[in-house]
Amino acid sequence: MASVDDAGGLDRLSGAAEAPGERGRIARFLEACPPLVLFGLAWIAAMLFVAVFADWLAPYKFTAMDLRARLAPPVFMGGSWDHLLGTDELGRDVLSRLFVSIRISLLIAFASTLISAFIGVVLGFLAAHFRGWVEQVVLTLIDFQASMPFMILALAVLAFFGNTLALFVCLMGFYGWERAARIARGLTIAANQQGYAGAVRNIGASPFRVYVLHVLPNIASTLIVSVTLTFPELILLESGLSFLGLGVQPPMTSLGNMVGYGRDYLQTAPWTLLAPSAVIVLTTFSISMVGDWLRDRLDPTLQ
Amino acid sequence: AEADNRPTITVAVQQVVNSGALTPLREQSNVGARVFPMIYAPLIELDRQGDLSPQPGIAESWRRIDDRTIELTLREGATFHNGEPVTAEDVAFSFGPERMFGDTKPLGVDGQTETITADESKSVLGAATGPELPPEVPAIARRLWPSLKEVQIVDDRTVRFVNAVPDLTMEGRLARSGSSEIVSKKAFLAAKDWASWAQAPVSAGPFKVKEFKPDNVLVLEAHDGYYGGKPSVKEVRYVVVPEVSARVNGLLSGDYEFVTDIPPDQIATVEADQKFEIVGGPVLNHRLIVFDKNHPQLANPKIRQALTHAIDRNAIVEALWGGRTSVPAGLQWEYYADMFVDDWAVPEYDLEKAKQLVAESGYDGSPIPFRVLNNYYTNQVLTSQILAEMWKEAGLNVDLQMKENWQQIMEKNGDRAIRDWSNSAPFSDPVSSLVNQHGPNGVQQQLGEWTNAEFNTLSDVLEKSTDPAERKAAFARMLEIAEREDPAFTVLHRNVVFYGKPKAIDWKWSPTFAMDFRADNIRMPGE
Amino acid sequence: MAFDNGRRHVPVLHGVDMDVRPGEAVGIVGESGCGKSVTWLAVLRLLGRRAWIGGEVLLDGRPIQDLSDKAIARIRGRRIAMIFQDPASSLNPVQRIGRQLAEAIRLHRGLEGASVQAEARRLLDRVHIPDPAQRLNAYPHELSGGMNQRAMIAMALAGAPDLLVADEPTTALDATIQAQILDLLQEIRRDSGMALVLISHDLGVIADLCERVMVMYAGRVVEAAPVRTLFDSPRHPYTTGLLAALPDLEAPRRRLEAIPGTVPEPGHLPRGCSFAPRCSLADEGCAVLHPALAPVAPAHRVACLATAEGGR
Amino acid sequence: MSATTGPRPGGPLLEVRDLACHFPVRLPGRADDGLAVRLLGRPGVLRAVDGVSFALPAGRTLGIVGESGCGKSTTARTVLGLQAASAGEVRFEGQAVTARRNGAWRALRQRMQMVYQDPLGALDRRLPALSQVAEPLTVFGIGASRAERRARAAELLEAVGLSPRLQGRYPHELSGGQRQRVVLARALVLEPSLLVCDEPTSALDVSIQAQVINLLTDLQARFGVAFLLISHDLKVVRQVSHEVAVMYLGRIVEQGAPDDLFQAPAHPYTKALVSAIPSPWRKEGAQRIVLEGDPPNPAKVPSGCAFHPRCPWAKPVCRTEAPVLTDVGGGRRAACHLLAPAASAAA
Amino acid sequence: MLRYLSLRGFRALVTIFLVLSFAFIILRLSGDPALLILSPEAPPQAIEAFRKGWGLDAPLYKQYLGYFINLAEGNFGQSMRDGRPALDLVLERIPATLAITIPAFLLKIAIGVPAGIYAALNRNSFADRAVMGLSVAGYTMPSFVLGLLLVLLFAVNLGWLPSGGVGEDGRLQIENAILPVLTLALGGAAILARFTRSAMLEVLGQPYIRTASAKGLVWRQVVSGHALPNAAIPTVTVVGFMVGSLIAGAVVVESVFSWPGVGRLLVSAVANRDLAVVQAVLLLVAATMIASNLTVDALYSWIDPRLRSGRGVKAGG
Ligand SMILES: Nc1ncnc2c1ncn2[C@@H]1O[C@H](COP(=O)(O)OP(=O)(O)OP(=O)(O)O)[C@@H](O)[C@H]1O
Ligand SMILES: Nc1ncnc2c1ncn2[C@@H]1O[C@H](COP(=O)(O)OP(=O)(O)OP(=O)(O)O)[C@@H](O)[C@H]1O
Ligand SMILES: [Mg+2]
Ligand SMILES: [Mg+2]
Repeated sequence: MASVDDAGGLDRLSGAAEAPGERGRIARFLEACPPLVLFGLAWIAAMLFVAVFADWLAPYKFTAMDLRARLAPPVFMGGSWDHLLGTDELGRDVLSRLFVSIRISLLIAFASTLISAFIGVVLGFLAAHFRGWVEQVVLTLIDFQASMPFMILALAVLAFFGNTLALFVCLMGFYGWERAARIARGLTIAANQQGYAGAVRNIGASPFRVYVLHVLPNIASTLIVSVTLTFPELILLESGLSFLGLGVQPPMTSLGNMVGYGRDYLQTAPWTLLAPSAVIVLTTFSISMVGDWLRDRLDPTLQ
Repeated sequence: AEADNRPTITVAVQQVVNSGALTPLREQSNVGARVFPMIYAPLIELDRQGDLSPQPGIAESWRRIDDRTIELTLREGATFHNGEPVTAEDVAFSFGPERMFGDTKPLGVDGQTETITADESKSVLGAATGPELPPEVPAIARRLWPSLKEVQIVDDRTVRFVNAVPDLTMEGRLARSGSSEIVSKKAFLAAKDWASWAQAPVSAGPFKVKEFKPDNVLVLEAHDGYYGGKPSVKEVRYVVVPEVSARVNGLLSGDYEFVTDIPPDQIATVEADQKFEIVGGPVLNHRLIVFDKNHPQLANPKIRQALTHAIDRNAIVEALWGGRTSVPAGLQWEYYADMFVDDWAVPEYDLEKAKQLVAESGYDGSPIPFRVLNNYYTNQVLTSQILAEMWKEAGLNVDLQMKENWQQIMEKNGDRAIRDWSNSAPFSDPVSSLVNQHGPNGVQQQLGEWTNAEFNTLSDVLEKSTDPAERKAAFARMLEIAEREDPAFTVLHRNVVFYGKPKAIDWKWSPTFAMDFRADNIRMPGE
Repeated sequence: MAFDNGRRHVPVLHGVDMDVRPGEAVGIVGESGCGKSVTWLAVLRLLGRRAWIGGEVLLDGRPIQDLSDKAIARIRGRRIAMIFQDPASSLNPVQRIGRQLAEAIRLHRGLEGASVQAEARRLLDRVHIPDPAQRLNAYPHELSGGMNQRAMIAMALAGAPDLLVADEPTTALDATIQAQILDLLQEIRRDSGMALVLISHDLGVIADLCERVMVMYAGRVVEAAPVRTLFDSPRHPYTTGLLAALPDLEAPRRRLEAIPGTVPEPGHLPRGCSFAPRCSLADEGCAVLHPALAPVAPAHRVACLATAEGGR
Repeated sequence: MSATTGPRPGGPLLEVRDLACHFPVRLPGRADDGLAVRLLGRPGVLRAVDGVSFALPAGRTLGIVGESGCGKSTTARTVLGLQAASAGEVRFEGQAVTARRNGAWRALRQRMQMVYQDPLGALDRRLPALSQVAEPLTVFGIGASRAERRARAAELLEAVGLSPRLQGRYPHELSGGQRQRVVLARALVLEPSLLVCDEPTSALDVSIQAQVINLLTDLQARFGVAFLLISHDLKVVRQVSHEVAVMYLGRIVEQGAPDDLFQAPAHPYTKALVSAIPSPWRKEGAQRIVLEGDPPNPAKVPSGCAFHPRCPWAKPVCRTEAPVLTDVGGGRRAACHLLAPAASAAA
Repeated sequence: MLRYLSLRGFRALVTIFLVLSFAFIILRLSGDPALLILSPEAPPQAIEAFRKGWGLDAPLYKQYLGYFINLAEGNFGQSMRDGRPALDLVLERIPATLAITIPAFLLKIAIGVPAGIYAALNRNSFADRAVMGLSVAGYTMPSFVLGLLLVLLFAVNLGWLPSGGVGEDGRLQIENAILPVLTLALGGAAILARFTRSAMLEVLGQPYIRTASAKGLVWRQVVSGHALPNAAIPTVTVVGFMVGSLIAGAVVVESVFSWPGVGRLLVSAVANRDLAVVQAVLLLVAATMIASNLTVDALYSWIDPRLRSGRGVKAGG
């Protein structure tokens, strides 16, 4: 998108052109990473940090409950410093739970997003490479996935294999693959028909080489955009599934889970809901910011 | 005709009926129990808002003929929703094979033990059609009336209930909600099929079904010919509002007159507005934790005892229920009256004792699964998390497992150890609860979770004996076995129902789950 | 008409001076990326809102660079029309040719109804599209490149402009089709007396059609002269280079002399003469001094320190 | 060029005989067709290449010129075995070339390579030049290590005139001529004996075009590669070719040495083509022959001589009879009724 | 064309068959409707009887064949909850669902497309950032939270609109539909705005836009006459996906607003393993999905004549 916009292109050039000296370096940096992207990167880094060190950062154990201090308000709403973000309906520290939730949700969302992109890309490549009936089968699978409510898929997996985190991640990996598959197929067919992919194949390169080393990096930018959409959808999907008894379940916690159980306390104790919601919104925002930016960065023609 | 300016009320419920049929013979649930008394007229009813004592219904009076027979005299002037009078023939029909028992035989006749014979001739997915009963109806009916042999018509206003075996609980069973409802024979036989009858049953209760859309809405219309007095509301609309917050918000914004199933944490939200209040309290239902003594970790009764002692029930009652309920004296209710065991209580909260029991048992710390449904019971998920923490305190490694449905909860796959349950006392005798649910034919034993030879012998005594003292002794001993010695379950607290309503509406709740909208129990503002 | 514009901000053009007289055919040549197109896009303010344009554009002696968007829109198409390089992508792919043509006709001729269609047909006929009535219903992708280019020309003619800027009208086309298009432009110019600016990097094309040529390099006009003068005695080393790089059909075969190096990127121009790094004649002076466009002969101006002096 | 894999002594490197390449297509149905035909279209055959024969000796250049759509690229693709031929045969170093993508096909890639019209499209935008050139070596497992392969690639890039400074750049950071050099280097790194160049300069502007043309000549001199050069720019073809074939609608209509052919074109189409080329040095009197109309649709080849609807000199026989490629003297061959011995005197 | 259509038709049938078979197997194997429909307190005999009555004790393959044989005869089976024909149950709910999903669908377009266009036309401006920021917030906000907030504001505090339900007498009423429609629309509009914006940016960079300006059209005419029709092509794809969720995609909103739609029916039917009902819903969902795919393709070629002649490859999702 950025590439086609004249004005944007001019802006970029101009920044570089009239940028001598120290100020220029800052300007150049800001121009390469606009503040919002910086924020996004920082936020994602913070989330990753929290995810990794959740146990160590959390002031309390996330299951530790204090039935006498239920629904205590956070500090900024007049609560005590004992519980920075207040407590939930069982008197558990919201901050500690938030940290653990971030870990779980990010794990699920990241891993599942990767799986879904992987499945989609592989199937998309297969369809584009073989065309013919293979393509028809993949297209049928895509239709199938699109018309099958995810709830039933979830039911299928969890009913037969039980509800473990690893399995749940795999299950969520089935979400949104059809979008990646469509994109991969379309772009790959185009690349095969004209351009670089055909050229590399005609050099005598194996299909694997063509797809993995050439086509994949080239369609990555479009895939990234799709991934930035899949990511928040996965977080929301997870919260939806926990309600059907299919998602992350207590005593474990996740962002979606916190939002879901917190919804009954919207009026009495909004912090139980707002803290995880804010994390979801900010993380998604950061991801789409960074995703768009990365897309432009990854494309050498746009720099 | 003269304009009917009686008010209409809207009740937001979590669900009208689970099964999609408006009949207790299919729907044995607490939600069903809320609406059925408004549709159906029973022979005997309870003083719902009072002391739960038996009161005349369609039956004006009744008397024992012998330990197997009761004779009831029917009230004069009771009419069905279609305007026709209630006759002895309708009563007999209501308890006859066409409506209740199908081709099942009463227990105790000719040594009959198996009451159900399945009909093999049905097509693969064929449903019951015509007036034919769905097969589960006779099964449920036999559960309610295991040994009822027949209902004899003595005269136009007199019927006799004849049991196959001696049974002291017949009056109780008659008064039980959901088991002595009278339906119109004519209307039943005229129905296209059972399913359509179950959508719009014709009985003689205060209201008649006007419209029913499962999972959506049930509209009841006043039955002006009701024998207990013309209802003061024209229509009751039960709308299904599954989300708690939606019910609360609907009440606050004036969309509903009543909302049900309000969790205690929402009380403050509702009562923050001066115009509204929450009413309600303990009902005839206890929340239990049920054990599977075949699970390797629970085989040792000491572990189960430790589990029962590690629970601080009062803390749960305080934290989750705002002190609006209490911990009962084990699996019994005060309205058992003479059968109530006074000096009984649930195992006391004693962490040290629990730890000691765990130590004595040689428990190796391996996980004990605890299967939980997602808030099937109010506060279920919260309670189970509290329990898990409390058990951890006592050194018991309880592993919370959220399940999607009851089947997964009940499934016997070696991994079943602890689960949630509740227990009702549909009539005022321990047979209705302890024997029915935990006795040899009760669900717990049928599922293979627990059994105890002495307990089972005593169950038989409780069911068959006609000597009150012997029965009471048996009951006390059974409680001791099932709650202390070889725990089958442990009682957590009384279950509670909370209704939200405007203060201006004068209405009394009932501990029976029923919502009573008859003229004498509701007064709208301005009346 | 006189133009004087320059674009800094993005240093793409560096003070381009050129003028086109009514009815005249001017060719603009130069390597790809030297700013041929941008110059004219800047004149018509088609570069997007945030392109910074400086300098002055005079149309009939009146400055038009500060006109409102509305006013400039009235100039576009009616006074100055422009046709673009790649006809297939410059036509709206989802509209029929007829509709795109009719839009221009309505806009500039104020015609309505059936007369629009008639006029559209006439214009297609004028650009020698066979079976014009039927082509009106075709979509751009259904037509060949040559036909699309003709449709573009027809569209430009709809406003009967005083000046037609043809931006590389034949680059994407075959030699035979190219010949047809060039013929067509010639014919139109003869018939209507409009001025023509032909942008190309192929000197052959320019030679065929134009009276005067301007050679651009890196955002500047480096040489301006009548066609024959330029080809017979080019003065700027860049022009010489361009001519030497052109293979010919008839002359004896010789090794082509490519200009070494590449066009400097805009924004990273060398100090002094931008062509200096690639120039065989360059000396130290060229590396620091900006040559200005100076007349070396009547109607022949060159911006080169080395040859301008040599010529004197 | 390694001696072991050189052409058979005596035989040409590449021999193409009666090559044809037809595509099944659906033509739009007409109003008088049935519904199914109108929906489905009429089945038709698109004769992209229709009986082309030529031979190319090692180390020489054959230029193929012709309008867009006349089948130049299809010929090239079929020659390389990227496209199955409908008829005829292609022999490369005496071996038949097929389009079956097996080991032999892949091995053949080492010996014959292709260069495309659009260098930017043929390069992976995300790899720097050097990596792209080293890639064929990796594919064929040539060279012991990555470093060695890169060294060879760098060497070749240097040979095509791309300085080390530019070798690490991405395609979009290179000029058109530089890109085309990268593509050439990628094709040459395997030391093929045949290089098919499909319009290698049409996307470039004049001065860069000159660079590439010079490069091609230099490369041929240095490596002895044979070129099959496809273009519709006669000036370019003349500059590099040893022999030229003019194609029209899937057939060769004239063939001969470039200088003669362009000095005195025999076939009317060649005449028109030659006259249409703009040149600053055109003699004043030279009249341009402007052909009317567009190139015809290869799916609807006119009867007789395919060129007759556009030919200013068409005779009745042209309408009915397809001329064959015959020797018209001076080492030139042409397919035209007007050049039949009787008429040739006039020309 | 015919070949293409028949291929599409065949694929549609295969898809529906796969969906139904998959759901059949999953539902049958993952739970016993008898236990779920009759309450857990129901006596084992009743459960046994129920299973026999519904043929649930037959081998799975027999049930499976039976289902498809019935289906072939046009019999969708009956709900095990109340014995009513499954198709009736579903069709009865369709109007309510469509009553919110269709207006929401239109609203999504009405909000999302102009917002996206506006953002694209004012790229990098404050308005653009605001629209895109809101868009992220819009599609990351769980719809139950959004719904709740709307209810708190418009029903509880302001008292302008009802908090849920379909309205008196069970007839659909406009004021009851407003909040659910809004809730559904805002999230979708956010996504649509994002897609429209990028499609629009893509188009604005195309040469024909410049041509249109050069013709003398003012910017407004260029945008409406040339940019929009071209930007519609990628936008239609996204809109097409949204059509697929018209039938059963409003589950959450339906429960937040106690709206008796198909989504809730599906959830409860799945929870009860009420196969016939689930299948009837799935059939409709799959059919809508397929129909929307076909429509999207038809729209493509309507909007973009380039796709009419050949079978062009559309890239992207
Ligand atoms: N919108 C823009 N943003 C940034 N740079 C631009 C823009 N448009 C053009 N340029 C730059 O301006 C320079 C001149 O471009 P212009 O299109 O005028 O070249 P040209 O002489 O027409 O070349 P060609 O023969 O390839 O058409 C080029 O370096 C180009 O990269
Ligand atoms: N795979 C194919 N299927 C159908 N038609 C094809 C196919 N490939 C080429 N054609 C057709 O064959 C004809 C010759 O195409 P080809 O690409 O060989 O022409 P060309 O001479 O290389 O033209 P250009 O100069 O434009 O590259 C064209 O009409 C083209 O549309
Ligand atoms: Mg240009
Ligand atoms: Mg070609």
